[in-house]
Amino acid sequence: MTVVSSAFKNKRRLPPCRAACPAEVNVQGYMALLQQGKFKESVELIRKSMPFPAICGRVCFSPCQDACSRKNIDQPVGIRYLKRLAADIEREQGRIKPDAVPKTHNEKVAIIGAGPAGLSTAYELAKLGYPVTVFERMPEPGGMMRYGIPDYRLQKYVVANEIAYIQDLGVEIKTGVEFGKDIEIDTLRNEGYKAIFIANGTQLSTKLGVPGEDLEGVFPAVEFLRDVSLGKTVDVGEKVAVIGGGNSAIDAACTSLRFGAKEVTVLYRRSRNEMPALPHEVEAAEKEGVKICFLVAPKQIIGEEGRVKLIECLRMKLGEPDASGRRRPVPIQRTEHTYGVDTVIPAIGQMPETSCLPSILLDERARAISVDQLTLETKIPGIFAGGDVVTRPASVIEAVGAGKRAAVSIDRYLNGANLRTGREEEIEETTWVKDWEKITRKSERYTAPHIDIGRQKVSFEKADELLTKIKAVATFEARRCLECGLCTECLGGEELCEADKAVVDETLCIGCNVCAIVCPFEAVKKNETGVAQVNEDLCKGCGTCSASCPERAIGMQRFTDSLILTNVAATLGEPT
Amino acid sequence: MMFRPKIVGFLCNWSLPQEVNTTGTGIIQGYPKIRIVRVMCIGRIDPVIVLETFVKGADGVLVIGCHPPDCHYIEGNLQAERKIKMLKKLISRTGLEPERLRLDWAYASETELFATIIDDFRTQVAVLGPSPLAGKKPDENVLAGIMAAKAVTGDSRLRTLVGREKELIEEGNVYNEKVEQEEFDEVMNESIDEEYVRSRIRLLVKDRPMSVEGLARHLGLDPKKVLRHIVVLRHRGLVALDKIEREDPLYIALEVT
Amino acid sequence: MTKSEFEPKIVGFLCNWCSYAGADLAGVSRIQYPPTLRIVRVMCSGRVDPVFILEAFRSGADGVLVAGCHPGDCHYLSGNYKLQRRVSMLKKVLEQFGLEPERLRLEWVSASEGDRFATVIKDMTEKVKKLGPSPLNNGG
Amino acid sequence: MKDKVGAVLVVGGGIAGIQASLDLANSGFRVYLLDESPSIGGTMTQLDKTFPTNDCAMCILAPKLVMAGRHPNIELIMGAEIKSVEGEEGHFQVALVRKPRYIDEEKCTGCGVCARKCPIEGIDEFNEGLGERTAIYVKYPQAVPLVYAIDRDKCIGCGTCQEVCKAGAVKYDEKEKRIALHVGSIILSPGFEEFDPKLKGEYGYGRYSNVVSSIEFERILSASGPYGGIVLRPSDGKVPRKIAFIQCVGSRDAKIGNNYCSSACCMYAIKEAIIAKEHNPDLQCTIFFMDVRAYGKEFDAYYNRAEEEYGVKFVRSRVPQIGEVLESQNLLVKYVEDENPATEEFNLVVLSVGMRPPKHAEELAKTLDIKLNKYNFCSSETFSPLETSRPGIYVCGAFSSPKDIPESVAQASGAAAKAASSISSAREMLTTVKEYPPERDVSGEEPRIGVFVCHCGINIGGVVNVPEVVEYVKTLPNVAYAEHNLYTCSEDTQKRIHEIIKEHNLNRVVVASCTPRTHEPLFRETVREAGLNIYLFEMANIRDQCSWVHMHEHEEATEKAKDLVRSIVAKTRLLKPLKKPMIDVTPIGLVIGGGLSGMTAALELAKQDFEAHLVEKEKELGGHLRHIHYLLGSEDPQERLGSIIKEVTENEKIHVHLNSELSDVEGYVGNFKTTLNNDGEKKEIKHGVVIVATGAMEYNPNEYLYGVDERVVTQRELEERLTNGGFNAKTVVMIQCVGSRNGEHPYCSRICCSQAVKNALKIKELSPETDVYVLYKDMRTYGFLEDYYREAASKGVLFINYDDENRPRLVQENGKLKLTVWEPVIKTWTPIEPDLLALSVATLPNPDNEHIAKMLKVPLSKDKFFLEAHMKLRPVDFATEGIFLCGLAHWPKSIEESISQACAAAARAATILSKEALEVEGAIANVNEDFCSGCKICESVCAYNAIEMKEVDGKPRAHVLEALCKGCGVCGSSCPTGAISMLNFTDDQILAQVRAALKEETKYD
Repeated sequence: MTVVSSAFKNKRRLPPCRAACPAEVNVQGYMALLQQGKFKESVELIRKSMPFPAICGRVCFSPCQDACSRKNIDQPVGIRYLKRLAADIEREQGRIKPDAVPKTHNEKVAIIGAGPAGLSTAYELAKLGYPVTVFERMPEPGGMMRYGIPDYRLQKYVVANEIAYIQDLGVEIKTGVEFGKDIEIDTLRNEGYKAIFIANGTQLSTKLGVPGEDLEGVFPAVEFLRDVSLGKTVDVGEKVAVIGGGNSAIDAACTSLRFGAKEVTVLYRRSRNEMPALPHEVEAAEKEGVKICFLVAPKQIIGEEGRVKLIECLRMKLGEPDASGRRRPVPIQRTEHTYGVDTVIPAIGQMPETSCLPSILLDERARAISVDQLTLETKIPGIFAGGDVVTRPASVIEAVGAGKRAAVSIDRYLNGANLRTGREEEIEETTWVKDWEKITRKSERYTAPHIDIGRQKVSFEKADELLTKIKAVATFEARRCLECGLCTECLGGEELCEADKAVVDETLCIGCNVCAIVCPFEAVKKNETGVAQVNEDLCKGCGTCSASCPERAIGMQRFTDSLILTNVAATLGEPT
Repeated sequence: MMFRPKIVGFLCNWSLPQEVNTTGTGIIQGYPKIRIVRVMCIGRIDPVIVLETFVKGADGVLVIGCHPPDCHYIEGNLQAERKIKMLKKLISRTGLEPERLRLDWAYASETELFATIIDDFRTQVAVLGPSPLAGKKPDENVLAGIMAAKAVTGDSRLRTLVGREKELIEEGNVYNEKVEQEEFDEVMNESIDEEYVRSRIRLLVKDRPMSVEGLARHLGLDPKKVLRHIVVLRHRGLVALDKIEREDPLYIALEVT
Repeated sequence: MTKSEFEPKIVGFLCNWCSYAGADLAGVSRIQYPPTLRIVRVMCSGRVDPVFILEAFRSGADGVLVAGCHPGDCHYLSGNYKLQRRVSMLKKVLEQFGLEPERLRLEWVSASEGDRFATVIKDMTEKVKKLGPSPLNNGG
Repeated sequence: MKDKVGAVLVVGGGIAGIQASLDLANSGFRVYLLDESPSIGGTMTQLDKTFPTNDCAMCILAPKLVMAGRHPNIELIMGAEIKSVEGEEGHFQVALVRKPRYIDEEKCTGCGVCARKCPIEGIDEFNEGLGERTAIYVKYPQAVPLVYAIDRDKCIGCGTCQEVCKAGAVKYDEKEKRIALHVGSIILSPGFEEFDPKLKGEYGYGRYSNVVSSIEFERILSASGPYGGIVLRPSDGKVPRKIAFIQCVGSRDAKIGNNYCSSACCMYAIKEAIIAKEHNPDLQCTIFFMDVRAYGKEFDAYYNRAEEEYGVKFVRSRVPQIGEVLESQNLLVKYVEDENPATEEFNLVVLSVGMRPPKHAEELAKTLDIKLNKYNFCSSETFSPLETSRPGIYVCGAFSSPKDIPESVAQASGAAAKAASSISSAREMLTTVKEYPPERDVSGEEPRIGVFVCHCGINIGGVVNVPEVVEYVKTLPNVAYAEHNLYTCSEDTQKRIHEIIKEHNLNRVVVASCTPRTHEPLFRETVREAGLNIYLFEMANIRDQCSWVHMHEHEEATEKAKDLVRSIVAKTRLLKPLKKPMIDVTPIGLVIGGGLSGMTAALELAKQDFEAHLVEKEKELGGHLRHIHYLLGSEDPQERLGSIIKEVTENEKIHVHLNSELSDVEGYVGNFKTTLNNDGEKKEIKHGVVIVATGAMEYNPNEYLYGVDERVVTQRELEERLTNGGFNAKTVVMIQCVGSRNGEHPYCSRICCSQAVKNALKIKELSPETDVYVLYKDMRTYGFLEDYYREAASKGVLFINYDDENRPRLVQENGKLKLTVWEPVIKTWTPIEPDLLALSVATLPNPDNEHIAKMLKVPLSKDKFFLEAHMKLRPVDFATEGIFLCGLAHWPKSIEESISQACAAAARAATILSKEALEVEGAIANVNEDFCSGCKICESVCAYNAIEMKEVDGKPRAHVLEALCKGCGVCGSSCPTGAISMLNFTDDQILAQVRAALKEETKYD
């Protein structure tokens, strides 16, 4: 497969969306494929960057969308939605079954924890031909993806399907094996594992630290969601109070509703815009009936016969920003008030279970594994760590990103190469419009056309027609991508690639500068000798300059005048 | 048999509905009534190409671009709009009905709108009947008119004006004054008139030398005006005196090296 | 006069101040005369060395005209008298060579005698045409 | 008081302004030449040909334009107007405002790309609206300065020109610029404004397409005009068969307040008719006139040739009205012939429009605080024609009174003299000497010749196939470069030649175009500026001596052109660089003739601090002025004569030599030695220049019983009687053109008409009841004299027209004079019995002219007046350097014209006297001492004693006195041993030229 544009080579100049994604997913690439309705190929392209298109399509906080430069015109491209749609279509129409990657290396690698970080490292190393074994404590692989996120947000079959893809590549997953109990670092070394990657995530909930915390009915969020995902039925009673503002708090609240709770209240000590949870998830929860009280923090939990009855809280006001940059809540005296509750679910954070880890790996306050930020190598050579166990609770995509970086380090470690060289350059964002004020903004907000598919049964043809309509909307949305990157690297190959560049015939150009006037991308300008010159990095290939040049001195590499005229002749069936 | 107009649709890639077959001959199942020629942006369409399409026998040319301000290349569609406005004025002088050329806006996602535009244009062209240029023996006069128009759109004068129009009107000229649209149109119309007649004259005297009176009779113009055009053409080195017959100087076109 | 008829070639030595100016005046007044004359400008007719005249004949001239200012008009006072003596001597020499003396002609033409200059050329062309091509001239 | 400023402001860059500027700049003054339009040249640039020589206007004007454009002491200020003038003679403070032209004059090369790409078109005023030009334009291709300008009303500001301009010369933000100048004197030469024929509605100008103005017709005739020199009708581009010229449109027309005559229209109408017929011989031209006023030098000869040789019809009738035939757009001209009305159909009508004062004459007069006359022209006195009402401000050209080009050029030099004399002490104060690049040493280099073949519009290109000649020239050995140009002498081509010499490393240049006599200095200047010695240049004359004289034999003319160019190239191959020796100048002038002209010239030289010797044959000064007692107008001639004589005699710089005659003149410019014969006593004078002002003589009639009957007198005798009271006649008859315009003197004596009107008015003043008849062929009271003609007619003077067939007959019958006159209106011979018959006798050349001409070795014209170097280019110079001419010796003329010409002669003389040393001809004799046998033949034949024997190690050898040798070459061709070679005309150069003229080069035998 060859790629046309010369831009591909300088990798470090990335479009804003790709630069914002921790896993550097080639958004522009799969957008280009979607534009041409190539759904299958676009999923394949995503998989080149990371293994969980469907999962991220559902739960990712999508930093790429916030960075999308289309926001300067109307609103960003719906990247996350399109990724999910592509992955779902591919899954429903029969996922591509990759054949196992031949083992070209013999150094065995052990990965602790089958969460997003672990699986991502396994995925990358498997692709490189390493024999990888993943040890997972829980009965099923997936970590937080399976046990941390409720089903309504992330269906289990989706997680299973994506993990199966990794297994198809040849990754061996051993479940029910607990690190620190069944296996330890030394046992692994003895079994011949040359490198170990610890990614067992955060198992413990953070304590509220208020009296009455250990009353019955106080059900930490992590365990609550894990039990639910394990299929246990949990009785939460009528009134539930959830403490905390993160995703797990919202998940716990919504799950409580689904378990019959009538009144679910989320108590959060800061205000709305400090909530770490995804805004659209918070809105969905409120719509489902969850009440959220801001600037409230529990003072104590009052129980009756060992069972929680009331929870007394204090009003807060926001003071100076704390280490995380968020403003520290300060209690206001004498504002105690109580809520009647049957269950209290604290969701104020999670902590890794560090007791099973050698102390040398831990940071000074022994609350997470300390690693070299760039190489993810721990104090012990050959042992790496990543994901929530290092960064404490973070998003799936950040874990995947960490996994990718760890895989690179492990690969270099096993080949004895220096871990750091060439990895420090920072990324330079490319965008082709220099000043956005000049661009006419669209007056009304763009709203995607709503397709009501409802739940009713549909015949097979209707479904197919419905799917075509969905695909049409998807392609239109994909077409809104402004292609900020130099080359879409869509790996679509020569015949697919439509990248076109203007070319100036210097003998004809008299330097009248009309081309520079009509080109909004400032891609063609007069050079010092007074002749028009095309900057191939910026030229989008629209061809306006070619049609406007008074001396007809500018042609296009691909869409030449003669090509267009031959197309015209062809369509007309050249008149005799 | 019922007249089925041959219509060529120049469609911008970004406003082309998904189901339209983008490669191959452009005649697609859903729309047998129109022949699609896909371009990355309708800004790419050179006025000369539109006129060449009519010469090749199209009954109608439909240009569909992204609805402003929605253009993948920001203002390609706006530049095309001004080019087509100029083209229509030029075509109306050739004897070909300007209604055979139409510019319209559409969204890729709104396939129905796309379909209605095509149908509406199809009926409009059907009413006009086959193009005088189509078929075995195209109308001599209109063909000469279109060929002259083609030469004019290839020449730098009109292309400079239409290329600079948007900037002159929206951002202002070199004296930091905004040019009024009416004032610009006046200059444009005058330039179109002059250059078109000059181009007709030059083509007429290409094959055989003609006198001012002969040219005036052929073009139905006042001999005084024709003489003024001959003066300009001579000054530009495009036409020269061939010989004088009795009291009529005959002029012949010069090949411009 | 058909093309094939003999077109004599005449070399004219004209002095800058009078006869050359006379030739210019014939031009300014658009007085037409046959295109047989090839003019060589000298500052004064006195400058014309007999060698020049002989070389002209040797190089194929059918006739040679030497024209200066009217006696007394000469810008350099007496150059034209010197010429007069040389030409009369030369005519005798030409005769011995077998060249008709009429092929060499001396004329006085002033700056204001445009028409006279033209008549001299017309007349000389006729005479030389009658004499036919110069015997020295191998019909070149 | 403050010392004077050595600079002059010349307002108006027409031919007059340019001539004045050149004369001043060449005599040590800085000149600011100001013009409203973007380039200089004025109306003359629009003319096709000029009368009476039919020279192409551009060919005359281009050398002057180029010299003015390049002159280090002339600064062109284009597109400017005067805002205020303070101060007085010697130091004026002038405030100017220069309108923005939006192009940087330094950077613009005049390449024309901007105009080719400008999308905006407008009416081309230069071609009088017959064509189009773009918003960014240059008036005409040979404009000086060759800089484009933007027409701000037309331009929409699209920016194309700035982008495509490679020289980066376009500046849209240029603002109006205020300029302050300090000058010593000011010359006004703003020219005239063409009368707008729309004001004469009856002629249908502007309504009928085929009625054009004379200036439009000039453009139609011009090769560089809109129709490429083919005479066409604007309505349908057809070639007209019959053209009518209507004279006096907007002149001699009291109804619209323009009673004066515009002087030049008769002549330019005749010229336009002649040139039109030259374009196509079977064209028929008819001129409708009241009087044909061909009063200038050789004008009548031109008028007669038009009638006899070219068959131009002249109809003496006013044209009341012109109608149009609707269908053919032909024109119906109504006129009167032999008293009965007639109409004739023409394809084209040319209105000979008169001259109005320049557009904002009143404004100019207010700003400069000068008086205008009743027609808004600049008012001046008879005896001070060049001065305005404000001292230090002078006037010349059409702004003083309507006049033609020769008069304007003469007046311009005169104004230059006046302007110079008032600030003479500040000469050389502000001037810079022209710097030339170092001369390239080409010795030892293979000859690399560049040949430039000229089209000269259609003058050459119309006959000779110029491109074919160029292709042929490229095949000649040693020709490194060859090309053809529309006008080789134009400013833009000079720049091209300069660059091509550098680019192709040429070391010799040949220009094949017109005569070296007028254009050699111009091209030598360009070659010198490109670093080559001026003698490495030659010209082939393929116009005057080829295309113009073989107009109907195109192939032969082309072959001849090839031969002429090949011949000159052969000589050029052998050219060597030469140095030009310098000769010193005695700053003293010799003026021959003590009449009004002589005295004025001497006074002007003295005012410019040059010594002058004034030689007068008679025993007292004054010449003809002594017999003039009253003038038209208020001045008293005798009083003015007295004051001039007093001024001359008291001026210690002027040495008056009465009853002295020239006996011998030796030497050359800057070093003349003249011996005077004062009643036998010889006196020798050394001087640098000669001004001939020998005046003229009145014709002594032998017809009409003059000398037989004492009642027949000349106008001068009549004037005597009218002054000393000896007049009491009841009926006086005057007969015009006695001795003029006849076989013997086929020219008009110019001043007799105004003299007759003067005496007629005097008679009516002294005895109103006397009947006065004036029998005339043409009343030639040109310019403002027309007013007096009208006044005489209104006072009852009867003007009766006669022509040569039926001249008035006079007999003496019983003691009475009986005159029978052919009465054209009633067509009978009517008798008149005059008590007194006054004959307006001709003015004849001074019989001494022959003798003086011989001594000074200057030519006489056909009519025995002195022949000037060039009627238009150098009207007061002789061909021989250092000798000048003015007054009646040149041609009969009025007092103002004599004074103007006298000042002009002084100004021209000053260009030489103001220099310490003159560069002299470099092409002189050179002795090779080895060959010289010392036979002394060269010494004997040299007329200038410029060669003498010198002892060289014991043996006599010839030695050339470089300063004296004039390069005639007599010694060169007399030397038996060939020891003497004439530089630039060596034997082998001439032999090569002869051989190449006859045949193709073969390897030399």
